[in-house]
Amino acid sequence: MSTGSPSILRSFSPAYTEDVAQQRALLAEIDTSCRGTLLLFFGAAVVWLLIGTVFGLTASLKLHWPNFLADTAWLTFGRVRPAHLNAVAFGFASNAALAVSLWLLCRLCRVPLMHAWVANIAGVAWNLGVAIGIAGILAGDSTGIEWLEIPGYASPLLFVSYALIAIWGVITFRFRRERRLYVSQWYLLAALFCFPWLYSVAQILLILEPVRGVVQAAVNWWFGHNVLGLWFTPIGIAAIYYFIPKVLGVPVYKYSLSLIGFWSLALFYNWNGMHHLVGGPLPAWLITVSIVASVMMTIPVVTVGLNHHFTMWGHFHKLKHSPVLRFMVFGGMSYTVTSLHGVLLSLRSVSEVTHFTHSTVAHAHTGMYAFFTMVMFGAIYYIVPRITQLAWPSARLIRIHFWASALGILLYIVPLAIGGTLQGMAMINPDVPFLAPDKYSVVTMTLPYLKVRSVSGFIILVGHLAFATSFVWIVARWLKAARHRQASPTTSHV
Amino acid sequence: MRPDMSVVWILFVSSVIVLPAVALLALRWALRNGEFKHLQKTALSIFDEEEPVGRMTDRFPDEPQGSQAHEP
Amino acid sequence: MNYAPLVFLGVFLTLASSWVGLVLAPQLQLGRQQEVKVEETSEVYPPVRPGLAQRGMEVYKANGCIYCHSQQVRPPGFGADIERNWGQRRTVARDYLHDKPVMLGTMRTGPDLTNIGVRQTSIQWHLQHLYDPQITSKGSIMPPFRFLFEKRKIGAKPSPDALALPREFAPEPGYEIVPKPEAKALVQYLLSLKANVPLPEAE
Amino acid sequence: MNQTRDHNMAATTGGVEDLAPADPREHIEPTEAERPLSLWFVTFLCVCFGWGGYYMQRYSADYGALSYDENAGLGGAKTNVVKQVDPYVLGRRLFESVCARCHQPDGQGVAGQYPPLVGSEWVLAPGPARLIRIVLDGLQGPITVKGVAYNNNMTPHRDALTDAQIAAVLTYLRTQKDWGHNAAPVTPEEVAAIRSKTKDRAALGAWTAAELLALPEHEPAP
Repeated sequence: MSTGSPSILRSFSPAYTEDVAQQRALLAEIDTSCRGTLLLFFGAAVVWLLIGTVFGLTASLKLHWPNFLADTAWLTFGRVRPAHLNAVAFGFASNAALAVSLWLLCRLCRVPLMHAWVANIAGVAWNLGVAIGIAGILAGDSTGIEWLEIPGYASPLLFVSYALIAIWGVITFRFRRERRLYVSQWYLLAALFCFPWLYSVAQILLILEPVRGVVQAAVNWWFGHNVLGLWFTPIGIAAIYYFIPKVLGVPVYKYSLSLIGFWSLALFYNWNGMHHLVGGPLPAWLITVSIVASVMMTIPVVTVGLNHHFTMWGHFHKLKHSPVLRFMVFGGMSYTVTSLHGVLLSLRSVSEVTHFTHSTVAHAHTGMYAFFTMVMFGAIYYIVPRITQLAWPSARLIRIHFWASALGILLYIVPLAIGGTLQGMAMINPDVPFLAPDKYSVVTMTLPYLKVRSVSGFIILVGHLAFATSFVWIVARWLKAARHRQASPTTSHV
Repeated sequence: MRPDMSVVWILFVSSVIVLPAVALLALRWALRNGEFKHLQKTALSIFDEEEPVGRMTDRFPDEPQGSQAHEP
Repeated sequence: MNYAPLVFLGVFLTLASSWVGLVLAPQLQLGRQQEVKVEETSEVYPPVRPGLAQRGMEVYKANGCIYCHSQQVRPPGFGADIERNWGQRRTVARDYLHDKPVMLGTMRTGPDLTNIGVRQTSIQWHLQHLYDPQITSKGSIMPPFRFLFEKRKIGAKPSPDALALPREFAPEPGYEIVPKPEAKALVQYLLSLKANVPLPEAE
Repeated sequence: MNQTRDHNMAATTGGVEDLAPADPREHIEPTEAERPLSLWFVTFLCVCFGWGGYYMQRYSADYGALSYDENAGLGGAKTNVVKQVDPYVLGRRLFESVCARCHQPDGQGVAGQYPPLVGSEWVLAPGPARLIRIVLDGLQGPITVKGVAYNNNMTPHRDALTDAQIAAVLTYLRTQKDWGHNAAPVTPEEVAAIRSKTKDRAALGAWTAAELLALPEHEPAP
């Protein structure tokens, strides 16, 4: 479809700008140029979503049913939990993030995705790297560093394939025909730029040439929190900034607010890694600077929250009609909730209670699932019909998916946040024994909350199965249509 | 407790002098070059005649095209 | 903003500033911290972990024990770590000089293990607890690590390592439970977890 | 608002053709409406920055590499001091965190493995001399508790617990109300006396029941 796309080498010559411009890029042409790559990424994302959900459910069940699958070494809790984390973070979330950011860049730069075969190879390499990494974790080769458990023999593959995709984003950006930079493009470029720096510094200073002592913890949580804040969050916010105005047909409420939101997020977010170590063996100033940065995060969160909310003002009734809008608004509001919860958790007096408890886990899932994953679902529901030129086969499946995921994650977060806080209060009260089978003790009082979480895990799994069925169904229809087109090329398609 | 001067200098110089200085320079350059003039136009840059302002571009597949409330 | 290099410069600078603040500065402050000599015993603290305990650390890491157990003691007055006898003092950077990786942990679904080598020194207790936590800690949600043990027929005479198990956990007669090398290494690692040497900066 | 153009909805395959028709046209010129920043938002920014600066200066303990207590630089009341608690409560906490791991939280022990403490003649002995020695240097070999024989080894707690802690936990065990114990409490001085008397015991290994029974109940006051 995309004729005359410039070769890679020519893309580096500064003179090369005008002759591509005459060729009017139609939205449809841009979408079809990304189709192959996006279906690869979204397909991989759906597969990792199911695998990650099953791992998560297994880990959750093990927490209140210790003998469940306890006799095989590679299914012990200590391996299933990191496998869950990597399957959903580097499997589902990163695949979806890469696909959505590539598509958004193409759409916003008004230029088709050039040389898609390189992006496809990078996508296959990324998923291969994640698969080998998770197999390594289950086999017991985990590096033992949170968020970086993927062993050393798989992480270079991740880095190289990521770098290829990031280069593709920048080249597509280099040929943009839309001179103006929409706010989503700042966030996407920030994300595509930050991840390689974070991942390479973390791999070098923690796995190849480990630094000495607790400095490893500093680097680990500088990376850990920034992979959330400078890789997933910007892409989530970029998606919300694009899809809510696009679906509603209403421009963003106040563009100047988005300026403040972007720069304050860039400034404060990457300083707050050490709030994971409040009370830990690190100098007081390091923890204080992260607590200040965490509290200052209220500025970008309030700014972005208001911007989206007023964009939606007067249009909330349309949530009934648009699935994409539902996921986006749910994700946007969850972003505000998770960030304010995070600000609370980082204060020393609150962290004394909630540190080391399930309240942190509830906060993590509000951020990674209620905000980022729901936004990615919304983006997929918008993008796939446009790249396959087909509508979603069943509205019922979309409704099942939305309500199962939304209610499931609420049933996950609220009980676990409450249970975690109570667990924290019991843990800092030395008169409550840590473990006493028939008395009020820290371990026995958290059990009911852990069981409710497993129930919410099943509900979310139902939602994901509905989503996977929808996705497979629409891809099958597209393949049939494509084969039909090959069989009789005479019927013009555009 | 004598403050540990090496870190104070690094933190102070890097985030209290260099970063704000460059930020202010960039802000001055941006103001000069009219980066802030057509902010609202940029907000509209994502719309065009295929997906114009004022029209919903997403609906449940089982709802006919015209059913949801159009823009006033 | 429509000028791309400006966006890149801004993002580069903010990430560089956090890299300086949260990675470079701690490395300059704590990166070359040295061990300290304990007066009365004239040993060096923190000691280098013996070989078997080092292999035990690999088992601890591979099986993801950090996802339920932390290894840091908070100061008295901030949480109840000292009152719960999880440590005799708060832990400081010097306690972790020889750890590769440092496993501070972020969850306490199980108790903190910084000082387990001082508080629970019985190898047999650890082996029983690892084999099935319900033996020593009824109601615990820690999974049994039976795959670190081996059930085999008793040969000429019961092996000295065989676990002494209460009736309802013991194997059928004629069989015995013997810890694999990984289990022994893991117990040696747990016994090597000590943080009771007084350090000036820990007061 | 500009006038929205109605597209002629060609009969499509239920696809999304109608959403992306083929005939493009020139962009529409946007309006210049630009809403200024509201005042309360600017004040919110100033409040945040002000608080940040204050908190940073207040709790950074002069950016010292070895200053872990955020209140250290201010000479104020040191936060890091363990609150004094009455010995019985301290004893219960120590029992729950140290002794309960083997003797179980209910004090009944594990049949055949760990002897019970409830109603044990060793715990309720008139004088605490034997009990203190067991806790200090551990116990090995056969021992009968409440008529039941046990043969396990108890680990020493000589360097794990201070005199005050041993006195508190033994006082708790000997005066535990729910178990109906009311033997004489134990004082840290008694523990200190026996600790110094049995200084070199650690090298000889744990006590055996026979050795303990040979000892007199009451230690003559040093």
